[in-house]
Amino acid sequence: MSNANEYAKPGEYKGADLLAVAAAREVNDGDVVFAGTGLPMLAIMLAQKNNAPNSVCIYEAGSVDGKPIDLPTSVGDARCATNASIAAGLTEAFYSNLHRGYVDLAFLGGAEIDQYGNVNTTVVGDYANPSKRFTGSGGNPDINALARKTVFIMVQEKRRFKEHVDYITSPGWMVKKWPSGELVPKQEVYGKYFRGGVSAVITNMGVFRFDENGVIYLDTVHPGFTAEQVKDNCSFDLNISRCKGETVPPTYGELELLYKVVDPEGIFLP
Amino acid sequence: MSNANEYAKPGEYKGADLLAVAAAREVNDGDVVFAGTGLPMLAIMLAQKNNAPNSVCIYEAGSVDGKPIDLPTSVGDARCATNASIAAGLTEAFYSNLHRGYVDLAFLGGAEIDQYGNVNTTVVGDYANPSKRFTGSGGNPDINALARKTVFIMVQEKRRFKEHVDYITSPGWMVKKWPSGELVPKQEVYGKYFRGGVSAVITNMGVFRFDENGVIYLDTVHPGFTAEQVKDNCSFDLNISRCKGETVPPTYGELELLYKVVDPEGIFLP
Amino acid sequence: MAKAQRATIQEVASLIKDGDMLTFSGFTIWRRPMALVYELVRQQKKNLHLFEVNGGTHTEVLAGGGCIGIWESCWVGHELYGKLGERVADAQINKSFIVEDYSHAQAVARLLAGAYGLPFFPTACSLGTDILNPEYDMLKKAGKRDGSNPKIPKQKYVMYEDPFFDMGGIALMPAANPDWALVYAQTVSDKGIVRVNAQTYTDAEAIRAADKVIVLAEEIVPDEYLRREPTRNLATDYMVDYIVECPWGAHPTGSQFFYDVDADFIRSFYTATKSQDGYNKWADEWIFGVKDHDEYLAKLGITRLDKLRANTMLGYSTRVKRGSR
Amino acid sequence: MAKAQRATIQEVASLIKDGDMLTFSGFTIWRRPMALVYELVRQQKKNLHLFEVNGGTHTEVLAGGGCIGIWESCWVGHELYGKLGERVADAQINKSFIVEDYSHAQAVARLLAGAYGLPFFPTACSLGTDILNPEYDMLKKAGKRDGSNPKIPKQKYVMYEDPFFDMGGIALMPAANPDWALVYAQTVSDKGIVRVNAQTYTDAEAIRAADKVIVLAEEIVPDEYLRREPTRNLATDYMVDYIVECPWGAHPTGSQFFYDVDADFIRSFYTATKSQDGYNKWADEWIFGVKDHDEYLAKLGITRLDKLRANTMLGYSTRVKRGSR
Repeated sequence: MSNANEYAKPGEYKGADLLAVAAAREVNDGDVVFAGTGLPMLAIMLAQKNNAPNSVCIYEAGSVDGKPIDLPTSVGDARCATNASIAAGLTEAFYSNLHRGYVDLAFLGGAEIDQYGNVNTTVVGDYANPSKRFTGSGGNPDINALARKTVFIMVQEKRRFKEHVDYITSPGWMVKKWPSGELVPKQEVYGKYFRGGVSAVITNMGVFRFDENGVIYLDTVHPGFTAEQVKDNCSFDLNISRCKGETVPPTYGELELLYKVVDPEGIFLP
Repeated sequence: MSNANEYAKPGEYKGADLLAVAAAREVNDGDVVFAGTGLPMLAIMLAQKNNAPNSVCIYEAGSVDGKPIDLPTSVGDARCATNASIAAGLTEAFYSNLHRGYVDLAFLGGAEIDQYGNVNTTVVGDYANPSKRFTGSGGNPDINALARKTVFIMVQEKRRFKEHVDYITSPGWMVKKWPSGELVPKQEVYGKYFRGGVSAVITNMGVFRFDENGVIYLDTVHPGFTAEQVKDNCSFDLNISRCKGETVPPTYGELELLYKVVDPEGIFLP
Repeated sequence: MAKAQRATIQEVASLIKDGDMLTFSGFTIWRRPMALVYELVRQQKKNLHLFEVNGGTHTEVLAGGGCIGIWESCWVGHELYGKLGERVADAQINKSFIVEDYSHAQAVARLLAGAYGLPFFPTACSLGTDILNPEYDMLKKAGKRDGSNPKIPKQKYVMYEDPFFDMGGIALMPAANPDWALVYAQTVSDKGIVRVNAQTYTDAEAIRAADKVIVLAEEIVPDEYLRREPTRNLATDYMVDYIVECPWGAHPTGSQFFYDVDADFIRSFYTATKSQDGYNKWADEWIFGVKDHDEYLAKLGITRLDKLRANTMLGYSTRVKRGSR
Repeated sequence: MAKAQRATIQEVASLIKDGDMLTFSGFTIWRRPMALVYELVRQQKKNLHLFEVNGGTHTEVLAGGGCIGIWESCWVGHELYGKLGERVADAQINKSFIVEDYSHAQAVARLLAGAYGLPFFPTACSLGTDILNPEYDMLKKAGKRDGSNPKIPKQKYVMYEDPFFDMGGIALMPAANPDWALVYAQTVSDKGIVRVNAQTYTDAEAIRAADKVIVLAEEIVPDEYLRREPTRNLATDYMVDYIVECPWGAHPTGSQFFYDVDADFIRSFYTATKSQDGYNKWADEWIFGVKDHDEYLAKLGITRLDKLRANTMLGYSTRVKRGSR
């Protein structure tokens, strides 16, 4: 393609496309990436075929460094083990790899998030008397807890971006210290197991990062949106003062990879 | 063989032959046996070909239920894995099998033993200033600790049968409770992990068992020896009052199996 | 020694008593013992205590069937084919059974401890979260941590300070030793040696942790064949109590190198079971409406099943339409 | 990502510094990285801290060579071919290096903790023995448990009362995370994927527990070939730092499906090394007397090596005379 490196214009790509592309750009070449189900799988496969060919992907069901011929639809999919270096089980993924410290980047989704990057995928309301049940934690908090960096991929909605989430499923920069439950810096709870934390949150409207105090701020806004619009879609007072401009849109080459190579069947990208 | 079930006469078999035969008879059909290197391997293979065809053998290097074509010379031998149901590693043997509670019978050797069945395979003299170093524990104390029954196979010598061993490598019926080091019943130290203990000691002179107080006594004396001779080969006051007579000698069939089928190369039986 | 008995689905299901603690093979929508799970609903088991590393379609089948009393796990849903576990969600909201949440790696820690015969297993995973909130210990709230049930630990977890390297506080997770592991495996030998293809998930741990093990297998093969490659076997015969030969026994979940996940079937199950009434109608058709697994397969039909059949080289189906293109 | 570099025995040996903590692949006299062990003696390494699940001929080679400062393990000998580890025994008796005894399963517990990134691992094995005698904690006696060496835990073990099921006291064993794992494997890929044949011993745990990993392999094969059966691989490429293609690299220890243990060689080593003088003479001939592994093999000669070659079906040699008949 002659124009592979040219940027697509607003209207030429969907929100999910930019979500996947922006997420893929967070992967450094050579990273050991532990990815969750859904868009993270799409993004890591794009990264491997584009900007991070030497990155490695671990899925919690037990496949290490698979090279799927066909896009897996979940982390336990038979397709995850195609041409893998190891096909074992959860003990291999969670303990021999994650807990031992091999994982550079956690690539995860979330239902709700707060200003410290704490994510909720468990319940809405009081856990003892919930009004809604999500799927539950899965490996999200484990992977996020012990990877050196985490990128969350989410849908931007006012009800999903809260000052405090109803239930901390996955730890951000300020977490709960038990038995008191007071919010303390992640380091305080993890001791020498502290390796880092949430580095970016990517939504359909923008890219968010965290300041020195572990508080979220808008880093770039996606083309077609304004920082104010993003702020209006958070139920806390989002810091947009550090927004450095627009998110770099997908290139035609990236879109071609996404639709022709990574997800030709239209599984995550209808 | 017509006379396969007839008993061989003194002079027609060696001490090691009776040692192996008497040990093999301790195996119940269907037992899961965890065997150590040396004569125990000979004995379990004899048992499997004779009185306990459905018994299973685990070796600590990671083979489960191997059916060796050729006699292994040690528990890590390639031959141990022939036709095994599992060939894995030490974690499988020690934790998934032994610690989990699948092992019925531990089949082990020892250098020194005391009246409570405590075995020493580590040092002679004070550990901090030893006069001799043996090989060390290996898996002996682990297997003996958590199997439901243990049979020790040893050489009978006065210096090897002591009132107290210099170092308790492998636990008998009265073991040390730390930090004090006082001798207490095994149950007291093992709590709900207590599953049994040493049930028999077989030497080249006799078969020993343990009374209600966990004290060793002579159960049968091998043909050609007297109970007094056995007593003379112990440095403690051996109880021979419960000796119920002579150990049943090997049959010609058992000897045939030992020399023609189990150890035709003359590895343990020159 | 080998002790595994051949049995039918109905026979093994009848051995499971109300209130028993169960765990399962597989991962979300892969290698679940579905034929047996359906039969548990058919036999109307009650008050089952599920401990599972992760849930899936089978969990929803049991939840909707009113079989569950306690569910200890970390996740339930149908992956891409149904984003929530609606029957479990309803139960938690309406308190019709007890839901005890752990994280995925914490649940693995509990099963590993059980498999190794250890009282607990340490993990630094998911510290600082509400999963460890003492107020959210639902079994304790229900008064079930008094030691009267040997399958329920006296505490949900215990924090312990590392005395060796000053790593800090780490969580000790209590062992899980279910009464039963209900396992689906691609291959089992006539004596009970178990082999699975591709990822092993937590199947080896589930088999060792459980007191009794039932294995549904796609095929039963002569023992000597599995002994030719012992490094490929997952469990030995004396770890298995019952074996059932049950082709397509994992449907609608997938079985590597035999068949793929039946996405349409799970999608329609999810849609149908958003309400309990919907579940009841679905169950009337697919569980109570068929006498046994053979009728279930006949109802599905060969055309549908053949579409799911795995490509022998790839291990999954290349005939199913998975997406919009 | 794959990071494994191709190197020579001399190069990898030169990376290991005096005082480094080492562990090894294999089991007693099987799959030991002997060619590298000989080179460590040739390069006269000093004060090495060995943590090994079990010892063997390689331990004796290093002990006699004066390379060891601390030996933490549970067993040393040559199996049927030499009933004691005389060089280690002498060292313990003469206090020329520190010997710290654990049981076999306790040593596995320490390596498992290291492999899983846990501070400790619980075990009920070998309770009530002198292995746990506080008076026999030799590293403590030597003042080495003060926390100044991050590779030496502050305590040999800690007893902990089970808070969940009242099982009683269980021993917590500190993690072992050596600086180096010196591994011999039958096969490694050109990118670093590791595969071994037959029993895996504690090789997977040693690779994961160590900070850096050197793999000597009988053969280096194209990466794609090992990826065709990922369930058979022991470790992935990013766990390995250096790979060395070294045929017969485990001699005189055995390598399943390549060659058997060289019983005569080990027997004569044992006989020769009952005294330090004897060891020195032996080393002059077999270590210092040969420039490198090629000269070592040339000295052994093809006739001897061919006798050891494994039968391709059985995986061990049917040509060696093992017993008296």
